[in-house]
Amino acid sequence: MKLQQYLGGLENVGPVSTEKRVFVEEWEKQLFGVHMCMMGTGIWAWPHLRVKAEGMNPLDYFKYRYYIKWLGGMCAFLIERNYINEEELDELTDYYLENPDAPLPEKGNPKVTQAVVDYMYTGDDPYRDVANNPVFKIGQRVRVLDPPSAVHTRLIGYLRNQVGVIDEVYPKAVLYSDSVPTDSISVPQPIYRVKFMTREIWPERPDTSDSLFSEVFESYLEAA
Amino acid sequence: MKLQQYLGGLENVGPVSTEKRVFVEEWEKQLFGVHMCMMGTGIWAWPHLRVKAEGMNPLDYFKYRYYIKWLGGMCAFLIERNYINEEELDELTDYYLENPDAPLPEKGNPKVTQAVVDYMYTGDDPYRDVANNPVFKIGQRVRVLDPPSAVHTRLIGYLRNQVGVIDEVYPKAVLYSDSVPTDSISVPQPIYRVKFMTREIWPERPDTSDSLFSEVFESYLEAA
Amino acid sequence: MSNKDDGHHHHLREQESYYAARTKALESLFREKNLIGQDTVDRVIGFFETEMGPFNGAKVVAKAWVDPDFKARLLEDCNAAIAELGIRDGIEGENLMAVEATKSVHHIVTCTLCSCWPWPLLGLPPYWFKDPAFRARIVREPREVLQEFDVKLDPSTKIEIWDSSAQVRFFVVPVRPEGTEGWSEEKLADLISTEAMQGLGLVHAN
Amino acid sequence: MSNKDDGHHHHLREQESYYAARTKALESLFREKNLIGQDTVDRVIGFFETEMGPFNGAKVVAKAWVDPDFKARLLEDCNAAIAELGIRDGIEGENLMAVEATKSVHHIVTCTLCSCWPWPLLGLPPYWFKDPAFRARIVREPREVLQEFDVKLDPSTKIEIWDSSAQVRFFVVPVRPEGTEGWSEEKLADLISTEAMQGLGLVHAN
Repeated sequence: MKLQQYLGGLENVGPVSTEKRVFVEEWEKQLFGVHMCMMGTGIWAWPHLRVKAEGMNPLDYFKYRYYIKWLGGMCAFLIERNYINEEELDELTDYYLENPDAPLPEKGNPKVTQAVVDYMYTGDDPYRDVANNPVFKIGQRVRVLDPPSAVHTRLIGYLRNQVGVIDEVYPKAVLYSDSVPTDSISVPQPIYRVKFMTREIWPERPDTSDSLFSEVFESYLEAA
Repeated sequence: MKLQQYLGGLENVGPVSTEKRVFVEEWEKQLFGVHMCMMGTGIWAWPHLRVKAEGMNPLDYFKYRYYIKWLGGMCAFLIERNYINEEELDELTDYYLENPDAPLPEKGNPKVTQAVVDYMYTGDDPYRDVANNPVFKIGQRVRVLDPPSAVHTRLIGYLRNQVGVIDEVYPKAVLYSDSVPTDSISVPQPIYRVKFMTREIWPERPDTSDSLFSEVFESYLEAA
Repeated sequence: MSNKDDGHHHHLREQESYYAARTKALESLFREKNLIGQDTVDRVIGFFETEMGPFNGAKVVAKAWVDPDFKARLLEDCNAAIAELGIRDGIEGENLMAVEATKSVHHIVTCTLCSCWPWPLLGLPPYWFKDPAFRARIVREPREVLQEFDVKLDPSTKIEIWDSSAQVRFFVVPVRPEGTEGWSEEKLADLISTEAMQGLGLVHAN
Repeated sequence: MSNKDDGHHHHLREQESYYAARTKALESLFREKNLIGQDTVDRVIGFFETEMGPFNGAKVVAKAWVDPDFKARLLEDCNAAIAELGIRDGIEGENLMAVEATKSVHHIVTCTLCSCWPWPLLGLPPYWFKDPAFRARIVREPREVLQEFDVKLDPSTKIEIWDSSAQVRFFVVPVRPEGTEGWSEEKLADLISTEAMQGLGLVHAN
């Protein structure tokens, strides 16, 4: 069990953060800018970052602030893929630690900025124009499967083995990503919005009529 | 989900400890002695300590050394049950912090020591002399149930929803404990040794013929 | 105790200097390798300050409050409706869906697997949304978490939670507060927080 | 960096002083309230140094190695067999069960829910047995964990894991090492570690 895949419903984790800022340190903005550049130029995509996050030590996952985890994940990815090498990164880090006001090199690719902005306005269309023959229909009861632990999943841990009702069948086939190892979603397939009653997921909680909606890939479902 | 009830199989937790000592600080021996005294005089029993451990913040559970957790659990229990009060404990703690060599009071109940030693040689017999009509028999396939989260359980998280084979039916009815809230084991019932194949529990792991045995209370099982 | 705390803060500051230097080293290498432009980082940050931010969501909500036909179109096809207001969608908003809170149903959005969030309408997610403790607790004990956000719901209000995991980014049209009859869309928009548009806040007339 | 480490160790030592003082305060209150005797703590610690300890388990294993009939009785009824050797059972050993390792089957004992351990035969559990990382990993990746304990198994050896959760406390009779033919029970017992009697070690003739 990878804890990050089972985060929802974990008990006794203490008070939540109510920090309303997006960035709490200046360097986080710069890091986010570099990340967005990587997204916009195709160096990586969300699934790569998620794989890194799910592969972390779960205690570190809780311990480190969001962008600190990003920094670790981005550097590890770039080193693995040989975009940069660790020695040059370490050396330059030491240099900027000792010379925090030293300027960045006045170099770079001026075409990247517009490409990144264009990308931000375009995004990624997950739909694939292939036959979509959904197995389930609105109103049908479905059970969420409990497949083996995978490097990366989009199956929410607390929904495993739960029964819900199809609330919506999305119109086109969706490809999650075929550039990372997943359990079963790296082929285009229908997705569904499924409605669950929270009292069925957590029967030990005070009884309510509260419900929970989530989109689920077809390969994670069976008829109930 | 209480993580401490799902510890087995948790991934990416880093290297294991290979510390072979029982106590790594002198105070741990003293604490253990007080704990044993509490056990031997009926102030508490294992289930009380386990309830405290399962109710901890899971990050603290990983963070703190074993006897540090015991210290917290023991003090909290004794304060809740009015054996001691927090103020006197805090005051005395400050006193011994400032006077680490100050002696303990030369008081106490001389009868306790022998009672504790007798208890250590007797232990607790979990068997109850009530009718034991086991539902399952050796060789039968059983599925482990997936009951709601409880304050305290003896159901191993990674065995939920798994199918195994009855390897042994224990001869007498067992009472776990009726002094703490559990899911379903606070009434005397049969227990079984169940054999599981680890490749079925963790199919993503390299295939082996390894197996895993565990004793399971009858109320956690159904026929498979 | 204060010594300990100072040591702790000193240690934290040291770590922050390290992260800052490492980030600077990273961008520096990107520049050396022609992987980034000199103005890319500034442009990205500026983009979320002026083009994609919670001001978009607030504008949409205010419009929905004053124009029932627009609200109907918004709930039917969120991407098309916001385009009417000149708001472009894009990354993390390719498939937006608006859900309307009422006095009897309160909507809460979360993403327990990562941090899916409707960027075109709300900009980048704040820290609370990404907090593991928030994500762990919000789906199981939403009322307790709402209290920590100082949100008081009537006990009879039903909660619907939207846990994003595939393609859709959810967005909440909160309940219009009483006492705002006849207000302009601009004045209404000023009342609306990011939190209210994900169900972790309510809107109050100041 | 060395400054940081010193600060860290200093902080740790401070915490240990606190724990020590609090423990002392606890026993002090117990004495004041007549809940404990003055010699209780010493007697308890002495008990696990002289009466219940791994020396018992080693004696049992050595006997089982040299006496096949005894071994058969041990595997059949552990509590009765150890009584033959004058070893008393008791707390955390009310229901002992011995399992025999062979060249083709290696046994490992764990307790993923807490730290169940056969006290009468092994005394108190060492830190590794109680480590959450050990308990998390041993059931799913036993071969990797064995490597961290420097235990090398033949890849064809089957592993059987015993995860205590109800009443029985498991105890492993490890494989007798080659080259010990004719050794006395005392000499054999000296070879046997606590770890070997729970499957996290093998026995080697020195």
